[in-house]
Amino acid sequence: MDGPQAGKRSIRGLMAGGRTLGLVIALGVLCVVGAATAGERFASLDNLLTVLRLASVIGVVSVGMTFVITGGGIDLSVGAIVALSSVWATTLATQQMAENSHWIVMVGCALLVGAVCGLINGLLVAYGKIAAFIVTLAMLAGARGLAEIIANRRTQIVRDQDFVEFFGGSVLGVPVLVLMFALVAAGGWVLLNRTTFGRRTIAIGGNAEAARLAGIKVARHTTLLYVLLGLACGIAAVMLMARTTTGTSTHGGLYELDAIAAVVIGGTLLSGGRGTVVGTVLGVLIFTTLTNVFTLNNLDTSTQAVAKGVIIVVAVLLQQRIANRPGETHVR
Amino acid sequence: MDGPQAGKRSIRGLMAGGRTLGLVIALGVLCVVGAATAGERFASLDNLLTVLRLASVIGVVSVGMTFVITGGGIDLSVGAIVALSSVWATTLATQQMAENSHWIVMVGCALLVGAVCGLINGLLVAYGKIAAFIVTLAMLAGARGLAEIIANRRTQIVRDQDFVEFFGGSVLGVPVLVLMFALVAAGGWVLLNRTTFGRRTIAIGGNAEAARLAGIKVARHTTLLYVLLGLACGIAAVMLMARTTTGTSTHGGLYELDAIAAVVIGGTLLSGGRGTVVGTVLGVLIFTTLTNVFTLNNLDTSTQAVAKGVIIVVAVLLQQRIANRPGETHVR
Amino acid sequence: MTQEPRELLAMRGIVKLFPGVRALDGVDLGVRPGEVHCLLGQNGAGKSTLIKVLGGVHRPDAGEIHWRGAPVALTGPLSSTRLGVATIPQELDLVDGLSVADNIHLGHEHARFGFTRRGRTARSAVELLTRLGHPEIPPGAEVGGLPAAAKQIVSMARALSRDASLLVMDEPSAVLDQREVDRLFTVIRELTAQGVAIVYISHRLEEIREIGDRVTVLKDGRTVAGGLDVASTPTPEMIRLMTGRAIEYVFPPRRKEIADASPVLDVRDLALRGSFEGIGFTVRPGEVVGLAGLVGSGRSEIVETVYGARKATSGTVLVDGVVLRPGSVPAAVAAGVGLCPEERKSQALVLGDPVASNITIATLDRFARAGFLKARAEREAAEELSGALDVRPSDVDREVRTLSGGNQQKVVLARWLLRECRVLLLDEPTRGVDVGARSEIYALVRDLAERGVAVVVVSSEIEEVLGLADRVLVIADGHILTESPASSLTEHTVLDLILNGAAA
Amino acid sequence: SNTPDAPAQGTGGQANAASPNDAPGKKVTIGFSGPAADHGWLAAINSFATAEAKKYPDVTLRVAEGTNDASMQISHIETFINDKVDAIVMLPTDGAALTNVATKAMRAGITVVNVDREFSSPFAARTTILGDNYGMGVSAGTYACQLVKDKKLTDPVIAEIAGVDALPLTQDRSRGFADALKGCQQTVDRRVAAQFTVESGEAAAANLLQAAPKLDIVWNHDDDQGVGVKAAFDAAKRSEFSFIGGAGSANAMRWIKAGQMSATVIYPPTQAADGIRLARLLVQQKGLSDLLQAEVPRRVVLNAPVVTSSNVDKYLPLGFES
Ligand SMILES: Nc1ncnc2c1ncn2[C@@H]1O[C@H](COP(=O)(O)OP(=O)(O)OP(=O)(O)O)[C@@H](O)[C@H]1O
Ligand SMILES: Nc1ncnc2c1ncn2[C@@H]1O[C@H](COP(=O)(O)OP(=O)(O)OP(=O)(O)O)[C@@H](O)[C@H]1O
Ligand SMILES: [Mg+2]
Ligand SMILES: [Mg+2]
Repeated sequence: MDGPQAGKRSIRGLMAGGRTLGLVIALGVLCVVGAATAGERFASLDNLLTVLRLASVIGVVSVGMTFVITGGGIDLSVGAIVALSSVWATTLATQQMAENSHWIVMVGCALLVGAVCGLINGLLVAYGKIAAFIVTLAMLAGARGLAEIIANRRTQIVRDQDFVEFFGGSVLGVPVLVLMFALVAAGGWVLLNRTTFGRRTIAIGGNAEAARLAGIKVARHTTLLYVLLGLACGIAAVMLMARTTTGTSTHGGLYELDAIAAVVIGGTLLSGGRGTVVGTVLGVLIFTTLTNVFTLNNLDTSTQAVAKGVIIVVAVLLQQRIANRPGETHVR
Repeated sequence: MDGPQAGKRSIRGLMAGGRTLGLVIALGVLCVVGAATAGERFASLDNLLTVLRLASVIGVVSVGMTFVITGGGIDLSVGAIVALSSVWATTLATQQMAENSHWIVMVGCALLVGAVCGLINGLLVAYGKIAAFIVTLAMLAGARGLAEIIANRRTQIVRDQDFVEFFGGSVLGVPVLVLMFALVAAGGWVLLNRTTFGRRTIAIGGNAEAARLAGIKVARHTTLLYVLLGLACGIAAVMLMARTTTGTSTHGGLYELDAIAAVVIGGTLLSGGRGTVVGTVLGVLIFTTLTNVFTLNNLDTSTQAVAKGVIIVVAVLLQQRIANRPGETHVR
Repeated sequence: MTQEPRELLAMRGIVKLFPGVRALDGVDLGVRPGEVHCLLGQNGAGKSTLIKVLGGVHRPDAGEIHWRGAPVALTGPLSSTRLGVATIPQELDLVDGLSVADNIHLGHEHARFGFTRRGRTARSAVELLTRLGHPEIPPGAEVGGLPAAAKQIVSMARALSRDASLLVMDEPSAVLDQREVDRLFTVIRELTAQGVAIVYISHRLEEIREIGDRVTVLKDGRTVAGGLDVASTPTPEMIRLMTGRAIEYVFPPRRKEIADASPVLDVRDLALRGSFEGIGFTVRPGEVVGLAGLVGSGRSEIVETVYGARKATSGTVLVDGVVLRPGSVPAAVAAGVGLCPEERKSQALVLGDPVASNITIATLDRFARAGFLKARAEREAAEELSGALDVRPSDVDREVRTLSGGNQQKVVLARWLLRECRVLLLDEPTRGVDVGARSEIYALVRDLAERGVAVVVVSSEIEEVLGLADRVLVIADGHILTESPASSLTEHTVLDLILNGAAA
Repeated sequence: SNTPDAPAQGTGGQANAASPNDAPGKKVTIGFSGPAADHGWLAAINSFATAEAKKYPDVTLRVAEGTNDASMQISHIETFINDKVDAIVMLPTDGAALTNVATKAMRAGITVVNVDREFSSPFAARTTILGDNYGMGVSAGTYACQLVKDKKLTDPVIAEIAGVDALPLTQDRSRGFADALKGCQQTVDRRVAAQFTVESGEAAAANLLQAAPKLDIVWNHDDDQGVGVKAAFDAAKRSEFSFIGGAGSANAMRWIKAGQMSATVIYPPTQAADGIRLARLLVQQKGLSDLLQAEVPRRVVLNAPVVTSSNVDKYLPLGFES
């Protein structure tokens, strides 16, 4: 029995990797195209870091989104939460407090605001039993509106240079932002694949009723997922504040779409029950690299949009042929 | 056995209506608030028609969206399709052709473009087996990009006055746009509730495998759903062209969110298998009336956004209390 | 019988491969018009797969199918329906959001120009339901709100509505009680009298004895015996063909004496509005209490409420003398209560997850340190249990979705065996489980009881309740009719009690 | 385009007399980055800029994908820095948010020309070309005051249809408008906001018309959305008020000529084109030939003139097709 089974497992391994493999190939092709068309300008360390820095902010949000989607939810309010966190953390009051103590106060504020927004989302979804789509749509409107009111629609400038320098700096040549993204991604991977929390997330997303009857505290866990994503938004807000030296209600525009797109392209099931952090990271990198290659090649925006649409579809189609699991594709 | 079961049935009947009832109450409350705060200005026929006219365009799209969502899909590209249809129907070439024959050419062009976009979406989802989210996200990018290229980012003005007058006019005091919305909604209701097509849509959304076993051509039907929505987008484009006397690539901005929100608030399950056209229409009316009441009360946009968020959540919570179906709410 | 009657259906050498599994490996099946042809085989033998090939759901990798003597190619569900084959699948194929009538006619609606004819649809639905003995099921009700048994009836009505010449029933009796099975058999006899052929799958051998004309036995994807005459084949022979060994199809001996300890589970005056009331019983350690009753009598609701999955309107549940928080599953689980729910697919299994994590889902904390999983320990535990219960295939990385129905049920059982509960609530624990595994499960339950676990068993098979339980509660219409030691009851008296209500 | 007699694209620069500065010089690579061109005025900004660059054989223009996300724009600028372009012309999504990266570019020896939205640090750009949003509001307000006086309106109803409300530039415009109205003891009675799109303009205006049964003066921030605003006015057959526009599209100018609009306040879409010219001069170390000054000034604030029927002919060629 060992023979066929071992064979089976390795085939399975390959197939499970198939999706990821497809993404790696897509990214590889993209890099080859980039290097071929833009040469040195693409294949330089500087350019690599530029791509990675850009990927970091949306990447952190996407990793958080992976959890919510894997757990069977959705969050449309991430961009708004990023905006609100950034605004709250850069108000005069917060900045003054930070001045009197340490910029960590600003960071704490952003994380707290993010987490509280996530908590509200989570409570309303898990205990209020309102569809996640509606709850987070309301949060999207509410948080952005509140951000505008707080900021009085002005851009608030971060005055603490230490803050900007710390997060804008590098450690051993790696930008702090990229490091943060790497940490969040690694932490996310461990959390999803190596902990009871991750296992329960997958179970809840796969069959919430079965999870409930197996004794999992589904409502509490679901709430936690949204808090986690809220925290990720808070982190993203800090990163954005460092990157742009500002807090404004326009930060995080359309992050919801970008993050969900990265997660879904990465291979996480939109209906929940299956998630991959590695896929999400690859998804984010693909989108970011695509933009970079386009820019290096001087494509105009409209053509970029059309090309992007076509590339997404072709990439996913190819990927499916590579990772073809018969009988597993659903008409959805 | 008859006693408890009959009781159960009547309760169920009430509950099924409960959702719609909740919406009607919400709309009623909104109207009372409107009349109380803005008096005559709200409660006039003119204002009513204004609200209805505003609701018409997004309403038509939302009715179409009800079908796709009920059938277990999703479409993020509706706004982009509206834009592309409006642009294509107002190009110099199309307008010239229309001038030489009749403005019906423009209408036909818009409908055709919409239907073809829907067809592409449908084929990729149903036969290409790519997640609807990804397909229509790609279409969103692609169609808007193409619209920009075609229009060269200009606003194209409709020169045919007959066209503007026809669709801008009224029949027996009812604006043509409102009439079109009413027709689409009525047609949608009949199609969903009184035809085999509608039954099969629900079946596919509720249990695609069961539908397949029942001999339903799931892929073909799914494709048709997207074509239908594409057609609705084409109609919406015609309405927008009449309303704004223009075709531009910025038309239909964020329609995807608005339409999905109206559908979901209306009571259609985002996961498919249960849909209500009446609910969708009520959802659209609630959103439109909300904006109208806000404007009449001179609220600034940020406050509007916050209020909107809070109202959505409170309304849905209340509605759930009214239509409380124990054990049927899912943590999603 | 001088001349072999012409076969309606002949399947020869059917092979079906799934990644890593030969589900069918050369199966032959011949069905004659007007006969009840039984399919027998252990869990995972390939019965459902064969049926799905016949239904056009799966394309076979090899083999040929003849229909009324002519070769046919089944390219999809539609082509099989057109031949005149209708199926009641093992896993229900209903649409929750549609009404009973619409479900019955899905795919072949009464319509004119695409518009449904609602009156006719409802009338013909009522007709079919009446024929199945269930005129009370409202044709307009949404299927999602019906109990499992009613759904099964609807599924049957749907198959009947096709006016098929071959009707395939994949374990139709799994969710039915005695009375319902009898009604089903009446319908089957009516149909066969009209010349309709039936392919009947069941793990209950006595049913096959009762209704079957001929039997085909599958083992590991192969036909080991084709078209045996049921009447002339003794039951032990069938079991031997199926399993390759002789299994004594009996219940393990009961323990003589149950320690006079204080009860582990104490249910007091429990009520759930609209379902049941005044339910009170105790279970001592080592005791097995059975709940007998008809489908719809509220037994599932009772155990689910005890478990906290439903919130009781009144009454209390005590475990080891401590009151459980009502409506809280985690509280019950923490107190050592486990539930094998009735509907494995929707209530118990995370279908897309591997077997291993489905087994360990309720015990995760045991395999974790500070929240981090010890993957090896988890895997070993899962493998051990799946081995002990003989889950096939034995690969615990396989998605539960791809397991046969009976094997899925074993996975659910394994979950709670792993947890080492103080109280185990089993709702239809042997639904869809084959003879061999069934006796293993009985032995397991006994074994658990020996070790001091308090067990509650709900089963629609009265024989099973009587054979397994020490004490039996007979439930009807949400009330306890009687409570007596199993030894003082017979199948007949229980059935009598249930049907004639207050006979006690 | 919808009018055969519309002026050709990119007339912005050609209007000026040829200057010795136009003579080809050192090769210059200019990176240009602006917000998403999902709007007529922004599209005009883009097309004027690219057209301007094409006129100079010594200029290579790199255009980054338009975006409304500050983070994304930062990465575009970083790409330009990696690319070692000679100059960057930037219309920031948000001046403050792009200041840091602009400063980085300046430090890397790249000439940065800011267009329209000022940085928060003077070291972030060599030259700033400002369209003066506040000034635009003031111009509109001043004109409105003029109307009040001329028409002898007592207690006039003044409405404002703003653009995207979350943008600081919208706030600046509104502030300017309100400040100017104070000069004649007037206030904004009704204010709605649209999204710079035709459709949102139509919806906002339709609601506004219901909110105010009688209007005297309406200022619409943006002629792009103005097409929709006008459609709503026409559909409701309301014309009792003076309609003032903003930005100065060709459509608006034609309406002024036809008497369907009172005025519009110009907000030049040629800023980026000017930026390209200046960037080229800066890299080639030339001055502005019309100034005695040997160097390009640090700050150019464009005027926000009011176009009315009396001067529309002069401005019509500058009107952009939106
Ligand atoms: N979709 C699938 N993918 C992979 N393997 C499958 C799939 N469906 C069935 N199998 C495998 O095929 C074999 C036969 O399964 P089948 O469901 O036909 O058994 P069965 O005889 O109906 O058993 P039971 O009595 O438990 O219902 C099993 O080993 C099962 O794991
Ligand atoms: N065939 C039916 N038609 C309509 N209602 C039914 C039917 N069967 C059951 N019910 C209702 O469902 C409720 C409980 O059903 P349920 O199936 O949970 O009971 P049960 O005793 O657990 O049966 P099972 O044998 O399936 O475990 C009862 O109140 C009954 O009124
Ligand atoms: Mg089976
Ligand atoms: Mg039950």
